[in-house]
Amino acid sequence: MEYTILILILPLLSFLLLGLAGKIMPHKVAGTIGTLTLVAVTALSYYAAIEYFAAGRDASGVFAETMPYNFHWLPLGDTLCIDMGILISPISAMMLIVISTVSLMVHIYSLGYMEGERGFQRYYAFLSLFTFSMLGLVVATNIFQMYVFWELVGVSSYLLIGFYYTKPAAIAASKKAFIVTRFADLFFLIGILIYGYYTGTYSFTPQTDVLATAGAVLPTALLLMFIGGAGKSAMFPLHIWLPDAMEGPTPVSALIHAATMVVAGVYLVARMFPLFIGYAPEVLHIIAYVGAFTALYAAIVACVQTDIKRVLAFSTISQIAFMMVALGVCTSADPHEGGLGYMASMFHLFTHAMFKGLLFLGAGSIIHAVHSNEKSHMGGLRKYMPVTHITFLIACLAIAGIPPFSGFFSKDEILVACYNFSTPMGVFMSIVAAMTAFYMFRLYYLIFWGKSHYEEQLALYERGACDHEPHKPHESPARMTIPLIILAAITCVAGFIPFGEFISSNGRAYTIHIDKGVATASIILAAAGIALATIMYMKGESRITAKINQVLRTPIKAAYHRFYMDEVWMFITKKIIFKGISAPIAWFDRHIVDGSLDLLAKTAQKAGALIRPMQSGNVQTYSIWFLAGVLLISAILFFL
Amino acid sequence: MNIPAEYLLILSAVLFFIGVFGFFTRRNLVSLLISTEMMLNAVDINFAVFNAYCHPGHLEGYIFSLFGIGVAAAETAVAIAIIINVYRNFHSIHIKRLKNLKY
Amino acid sequence: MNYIQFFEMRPEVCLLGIYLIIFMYDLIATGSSRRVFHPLVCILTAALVVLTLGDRSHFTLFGGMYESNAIIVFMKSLLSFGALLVIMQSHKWISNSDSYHKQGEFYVLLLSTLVGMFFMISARHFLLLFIGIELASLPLACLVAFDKYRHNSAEAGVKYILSSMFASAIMLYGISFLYGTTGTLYFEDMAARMTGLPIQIFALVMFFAGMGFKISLVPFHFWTADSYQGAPTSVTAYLSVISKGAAVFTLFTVLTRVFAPMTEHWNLIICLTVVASITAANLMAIKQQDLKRFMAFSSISQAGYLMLAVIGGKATGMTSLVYYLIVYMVANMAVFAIIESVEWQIGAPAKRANFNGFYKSNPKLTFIMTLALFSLAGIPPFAGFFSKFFVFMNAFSAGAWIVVFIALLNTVISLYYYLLIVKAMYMKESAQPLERIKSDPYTRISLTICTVGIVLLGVCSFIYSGIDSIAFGL
Amino acid sequence: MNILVLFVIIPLLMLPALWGCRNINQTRAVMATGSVLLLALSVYLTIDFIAQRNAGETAAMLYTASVTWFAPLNICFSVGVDGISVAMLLLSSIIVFTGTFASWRIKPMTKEFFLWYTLLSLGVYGFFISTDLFTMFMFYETALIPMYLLIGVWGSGRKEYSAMKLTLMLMGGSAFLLMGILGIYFGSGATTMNINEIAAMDNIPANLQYIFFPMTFIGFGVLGALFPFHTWSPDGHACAPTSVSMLHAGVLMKLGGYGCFRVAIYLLPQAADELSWIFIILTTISVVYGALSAISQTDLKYINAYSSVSHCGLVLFAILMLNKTACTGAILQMLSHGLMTALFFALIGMIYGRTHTRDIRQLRGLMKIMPFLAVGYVIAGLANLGLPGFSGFIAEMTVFAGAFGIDDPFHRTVTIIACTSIVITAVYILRVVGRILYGEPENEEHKKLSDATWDERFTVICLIVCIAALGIAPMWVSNLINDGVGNILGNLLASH
Amino acid sequence: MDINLIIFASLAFVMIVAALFAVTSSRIMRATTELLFVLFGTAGLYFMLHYTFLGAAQITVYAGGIVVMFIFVVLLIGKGSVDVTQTSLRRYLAGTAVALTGMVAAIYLINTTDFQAVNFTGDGVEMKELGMTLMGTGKYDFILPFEVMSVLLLACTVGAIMIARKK
Repeated sequence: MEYTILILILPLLSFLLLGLAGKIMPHKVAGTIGTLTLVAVTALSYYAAIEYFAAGRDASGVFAETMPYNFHWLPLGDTLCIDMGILISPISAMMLIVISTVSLMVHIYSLGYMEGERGFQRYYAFLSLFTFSMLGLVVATNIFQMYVFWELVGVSSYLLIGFYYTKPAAIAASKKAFIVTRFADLFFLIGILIYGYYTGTYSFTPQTDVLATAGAVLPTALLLMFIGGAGKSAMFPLHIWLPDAMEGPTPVSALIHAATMVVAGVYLVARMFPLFIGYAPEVLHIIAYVGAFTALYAAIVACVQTDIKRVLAFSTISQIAFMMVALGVCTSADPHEGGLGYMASMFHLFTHAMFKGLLFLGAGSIIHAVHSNEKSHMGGLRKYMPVTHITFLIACLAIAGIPPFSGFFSKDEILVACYNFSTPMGVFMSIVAAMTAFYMFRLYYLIFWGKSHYEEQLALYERGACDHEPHKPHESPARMTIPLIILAAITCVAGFIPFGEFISSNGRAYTIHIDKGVATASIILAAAGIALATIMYMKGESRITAKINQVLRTPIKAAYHRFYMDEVWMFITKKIIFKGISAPIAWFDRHIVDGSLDLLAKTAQKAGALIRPMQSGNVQTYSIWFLAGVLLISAILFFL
Repeated sequence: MNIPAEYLLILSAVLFFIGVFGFFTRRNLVSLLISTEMMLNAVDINFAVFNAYCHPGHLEGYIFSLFGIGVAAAETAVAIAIIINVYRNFHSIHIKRLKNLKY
Repeated sequence: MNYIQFFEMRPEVCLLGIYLIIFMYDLIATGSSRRVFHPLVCILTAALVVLTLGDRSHFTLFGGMYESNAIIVFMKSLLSFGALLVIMQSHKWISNSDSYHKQGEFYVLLLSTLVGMFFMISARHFLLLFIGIELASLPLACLVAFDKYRHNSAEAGVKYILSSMFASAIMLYGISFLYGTTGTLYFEDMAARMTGLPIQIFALVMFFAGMGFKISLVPFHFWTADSYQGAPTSVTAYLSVISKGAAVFTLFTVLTRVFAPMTEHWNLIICLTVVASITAANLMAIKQQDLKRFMAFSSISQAGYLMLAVIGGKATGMTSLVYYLIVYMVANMAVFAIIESVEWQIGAPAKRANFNGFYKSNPKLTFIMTLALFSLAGIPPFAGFFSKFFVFMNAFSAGAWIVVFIALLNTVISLYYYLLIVKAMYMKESAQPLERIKSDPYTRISLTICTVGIVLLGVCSFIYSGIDSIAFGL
Repeated sequence: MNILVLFVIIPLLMLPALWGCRNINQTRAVMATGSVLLLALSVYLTIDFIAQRNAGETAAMLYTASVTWFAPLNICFSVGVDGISVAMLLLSSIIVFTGTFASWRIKPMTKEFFLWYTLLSLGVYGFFISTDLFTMFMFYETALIPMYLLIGVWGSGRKEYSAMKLTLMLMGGSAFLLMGILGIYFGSGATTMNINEIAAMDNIPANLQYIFFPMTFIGFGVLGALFPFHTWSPDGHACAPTSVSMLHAGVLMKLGGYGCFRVAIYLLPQAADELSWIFIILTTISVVYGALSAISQTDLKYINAYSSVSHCGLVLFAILMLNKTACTGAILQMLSHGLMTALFFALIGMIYGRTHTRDIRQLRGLMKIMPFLAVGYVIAGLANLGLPGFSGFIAEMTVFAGAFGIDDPFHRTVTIIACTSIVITAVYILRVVGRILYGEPENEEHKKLSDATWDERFTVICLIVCIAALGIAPMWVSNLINDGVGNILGNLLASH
Repeated sequence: MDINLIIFASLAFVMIVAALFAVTSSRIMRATTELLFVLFGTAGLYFMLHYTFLGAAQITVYAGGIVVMFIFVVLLIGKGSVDVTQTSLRRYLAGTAVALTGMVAAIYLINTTDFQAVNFTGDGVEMKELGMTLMGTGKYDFILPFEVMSVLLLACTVGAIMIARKK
């Protein structure tokens, strides 16, 4: 499978080409280059995945990992070495498909969405860079390669979030995203260092005997790595960057902050799953609890946000938390014995990538139409944007877990895994799932139903109360709707993929079967959520809604402000780090460290001034000193 | 002669340091010069005494004294010339006046 | 009565011959023939440098009172060379109307001191040494007071002569005790009878003080600043380099020849005075505005570094001492030549502020000045670096670690004040910048020699090796 | 003729050539020729060195030659290189080369500028090729002093104060250093000042090592911006002209690290082993403290200077870990920091040359005004914060991996503390990037400014290419320096 | 009681008293005269040591030459020759202290040192011996210092004249 190298090289070349020569290219050419590259990458990815899975299982009944490339990149001492290479395994093949698909959709979509934007070529260059990095991450042959691409992903995300570099919010958001994830990466790095030191390798599959001796520190290492993953995957409290990251162009949000980069953390845990399950099951449970809390937190916050992309962002956090929970609740490597969560998580990752990508692209389409992110500028759009409306609805149904859409299947597996772990966990996650349905449909209604903001404005304009004619929402061009339709189609059918056949915790085939009880319960809960949303938001904001808002004023306000996590972040950065640590250190440096040197210089000057009077100009004084010197030296010689 | 050598040496030491004292405390350049002469004179006594009492075999101390007198004369001549020059410039040979150069 | 011995003292005889020629010429020559006086003196002195260098054999004369060997001969040649530089640089000053009629005296006095120094460093008997020292310092007093109608010169002269007499008296007093306890004034005999009595130690200190006065070591240095500042610039240059160099060399000889049994004691004295000299002089130098006064303090601190070479009294020390002297000579002479040029330009003592913006008008002089100052500060690749390094090596090998360390820290301060001048020349702006200085050919030649020396002395190691091959130690 | 000597001879010939130049074009021609020659020479040296190594040459130093200089004092002019010096020579030539172009339009007194600049580079080259303590020290000081004039005359801001401070502090450091060198020479009782021979004897008594190791280390450490002797660096860098900042931060500060490694660690292994903890604490402070200070600076050069403190602290930190990986990392970090910081200073200089301010509060939206420089700045920033693909990453990773290879709580703790610097670095880099490059230009004056000229573009591109080359293909450099590191740590590791 | 001792004691007394007057008298002329007493006293000591030539030289050179020069300069300068104002008290005290310390140290050292004085023979020095010593070239002969001395005197003469003469 040597051709897989092209999967990495093509986007890189595209990035270099667009990055270096982009300035002199017309927009169309740049867009075409980027998109065509992605088409090729996608084709190669699919081909690789198909070839890989078609090759069948080996004697032990698993899909053998293959490593078409692996070379020493940087030696770290005599034994350790950072390798670079390509590793094809079931999950990486799956990720190749996810990434290339969503990325291709985003590339196509952006042709329309970003049309005429300043820096169009740069945009495509960054997209290529991101795709390269993300693909490199998933095919990493070892943890350090993963870290290398992990960082690259972080940077490309930074560049893309800050794409509108003249917008202060975008600048702040990009900075925040980078720094928060970087902070998490620090732990990742330390984890890697511990891991590398004790296992003597950075490979994912160290020697068993080494592992036995390193066993004691492995949980620490893995926990630290998880913190790194939590940063990228926006687990509480490191999630704060993700909502802000919506300042980037919407297709970027779709690609990075919904489908691919944010699941890197999940992928990391999945990658290291054999080690987690074998040596650090307790860390997995920590992951589960963190995930569960994050899921709930994000769901609550999502219920009250007004910016549609923010809602989607929190929903993403919540859904990724689902995946984390699914991984965390695993208690063994056997899918039949408590290892179901692994498969469920990967499955959800797959389906979520599709429908969340769809949701973001849909949202992009809407924003493209109304030029605003705020729900107050929307409402009643279903008439104007039918394709967007339908595809958005499909995605909402999928995320809410309504069969036969893909989300139902994957979420169901997660819930089953949770119930297998413990009933409270199952119940808890079911409730979160219901909330998912609620806030997604709240969003849906607010956008597509209710009073049309455009019509209100038009009325105002006709009455002369408003001096410019409002912009009429319109359906997006085909370049944007076609990706929507494709993703919607995938969303519809993806649930029926026999996912367990390809991916499972121990690599052996696992047949998905739906737990009737859990499925029923979850459907009922989802329906209840949808119903509540329908009541509250279908016809604009009803009285009940107002009442509820009135009663729950304080919690809603808190939730709207995301429980003041950002204020805490600001406090930590601005007040503690900046004012509390950095500024005093800078002062200390200038005034104490440097000051003491200046003091030294001053002392010399002072001492000079002090001995100056000795040179009084009087010969007699000189002679007194002369003789005194003689006597003093003699005294020293005698008495020493 | 049975005067112990130490007596002579102490006498010369006293003279020497009286000269030193004068050099330290006088205010007039000529007085300073006088004090120096006294010091040099004391040194000459030392040489002569050492030669006579301790090492009479050769005339080293003796000759040293002799040359010491000559050198003192030469020094005095130069010093007096310079003092005269100072007087021409400053119209005083008071040491207090010589304070242009200091610190 | 072997009077033929006189003619074996070739350097002295040549010098005295030249001395007489000049003396006679001064008496005879009148009118236009006086105009060639200066070149004549220059040529004669240059000839002296060469003639002196000839005889390198080791011999003693007059019953061991006079000694000559290769390093002594070299040293004499070096001193003559320094005198040559001084004479060349003095051209402008000595041919101006105030001093023109005293030209002959200047040369005679200068050469007299040179005679004194020759005997100083060749002396192996305290009487000869003493007369040499006096001969080296009394005419110098006249030279310091040479500008008779300048207050400062007169004041400097009187301070110098009085201090000098006081110091001589103290030194003589010390010598008298040495004589008293050993019964001889010959170096070798005295060393053999040296027993380390307390009074001998006292005498050692007194003798050291007397020499320390000439070298201007703290606390025997106080006359230095005043005399340097007041003296005519050429004389200051002479005082700071040649007179000092001869004195250090003599001190080295006496300490190693006579006081060898008391090495520990004089090592300690040197350590104390070196630390005091370098530190005090550096601290004082920081605030100086008048360049000559500033150079006085600089020379005190340089004397401290010079004395580092004496510590231990080893042959390497002797080598590094002589080497240091050469290097110090060229650098210091360059600085003084430039100071003198500036003084002539402004007609007043040169202050540091006069050098503001010097680079703009006189790039070449600035460049030479920079090199010279860097060399003084011990910055590579200029010669001063090498000489400093070698004296440090010597002192370190003698175990004086702390002294070396203090001296090293002091190089920072010294660098600071040398850089102050560099800063003035390159970075400061001046309201009335100096005009372009047109140097006379003598100064130019001497500056060229100095510059070549500054650049090449360090790099050309054969000089050091050559000195080393003839150096002697304890 | 030994090829290494050319590194000294070429600048030496350039000096009189520059002195004789009559106009700016001649000066430029001399500089361009000289720096290209040096660059070519170092590239050739690198290739040839690698070829020789591949051919199985195992001697610790290659191209060795020795000419007795001061025979009575056992001082020789000995040259020789191992992989580390080859790498440093290459770095120096690159920086000198790019620095030449960065100061292509320097005014006034172009000739004099380049004269001192060449003297400075002479010192640097000489230092790296020397294997004799004396010549090493000589070149070390030769490299220091031209800084005074270069900053004082052609600098900006409080240039005189800064130049003086820098010079005096570095000279103070070299006072310690000289003590150390003398201590090594006399302590070993050697009849040579050749580093390799002294190391081979390895007989400096322990009690002397305890005295002279700190001296030597501090001596070099001052130049390596060791806390608390680093304060010359912010002021000095801030006031220096562009190419001088480049050369200083890029190469001169490396003299410190290189010297610590080549002299202090190599020759005084026992004390290095025993006393390293003191300096590890200091360097750890340097690393974090420098980065934290950088956060609240408002002057671009100060930010970068503090960043240099942090990065150079990491170099010393890594050296003190005394294991092969970390020390390899230290060398990589030197190379990497040299290139990155040179790039940074070049860019800052170019920006300053246009806007006449380096205050980040007054700069805004440069991405729109001067996209080339801004993009260069972003790349430099990303390289600085350790983005994979650029040199910073591999260096830092090697350092951390090496430092982590020592299994005791103290080393672990300091390593983790030092690791945090990568986050802090991100903070100050992004703060600046966000502040000055992004956003809408506010100052009307700035809107009229032009983007980079050809010589500036050339400088920036050269450096970026080097940084990326090192970052993408670290293997060859790592192999290049590996043998040298192993050799230097040989005495130390043997004693364990 | 030896007659010599009495002579010595009286000489010493005169010398010390004269010396003290010489360094304290406020009139220079008087001080010069007191110096003359000291110098004569010294000559007397030399005579006691049977160093007659030395004593003669002392009288002629010192008393006859130097003191005359002093008197000359004092007369030349005239009213400036009065040493009235005392030095500052601090310097006075410091000077006294240092001089006293020095004296005490010197006397103590002289007293504690055994100079191995052989018996004083009182032979005196014959003029011929002196002449041979001054003119001889061997060890313990002093022709060389003698010749150098001549250069010194010449140089000092030249210098002194140069300084002292008017234009």
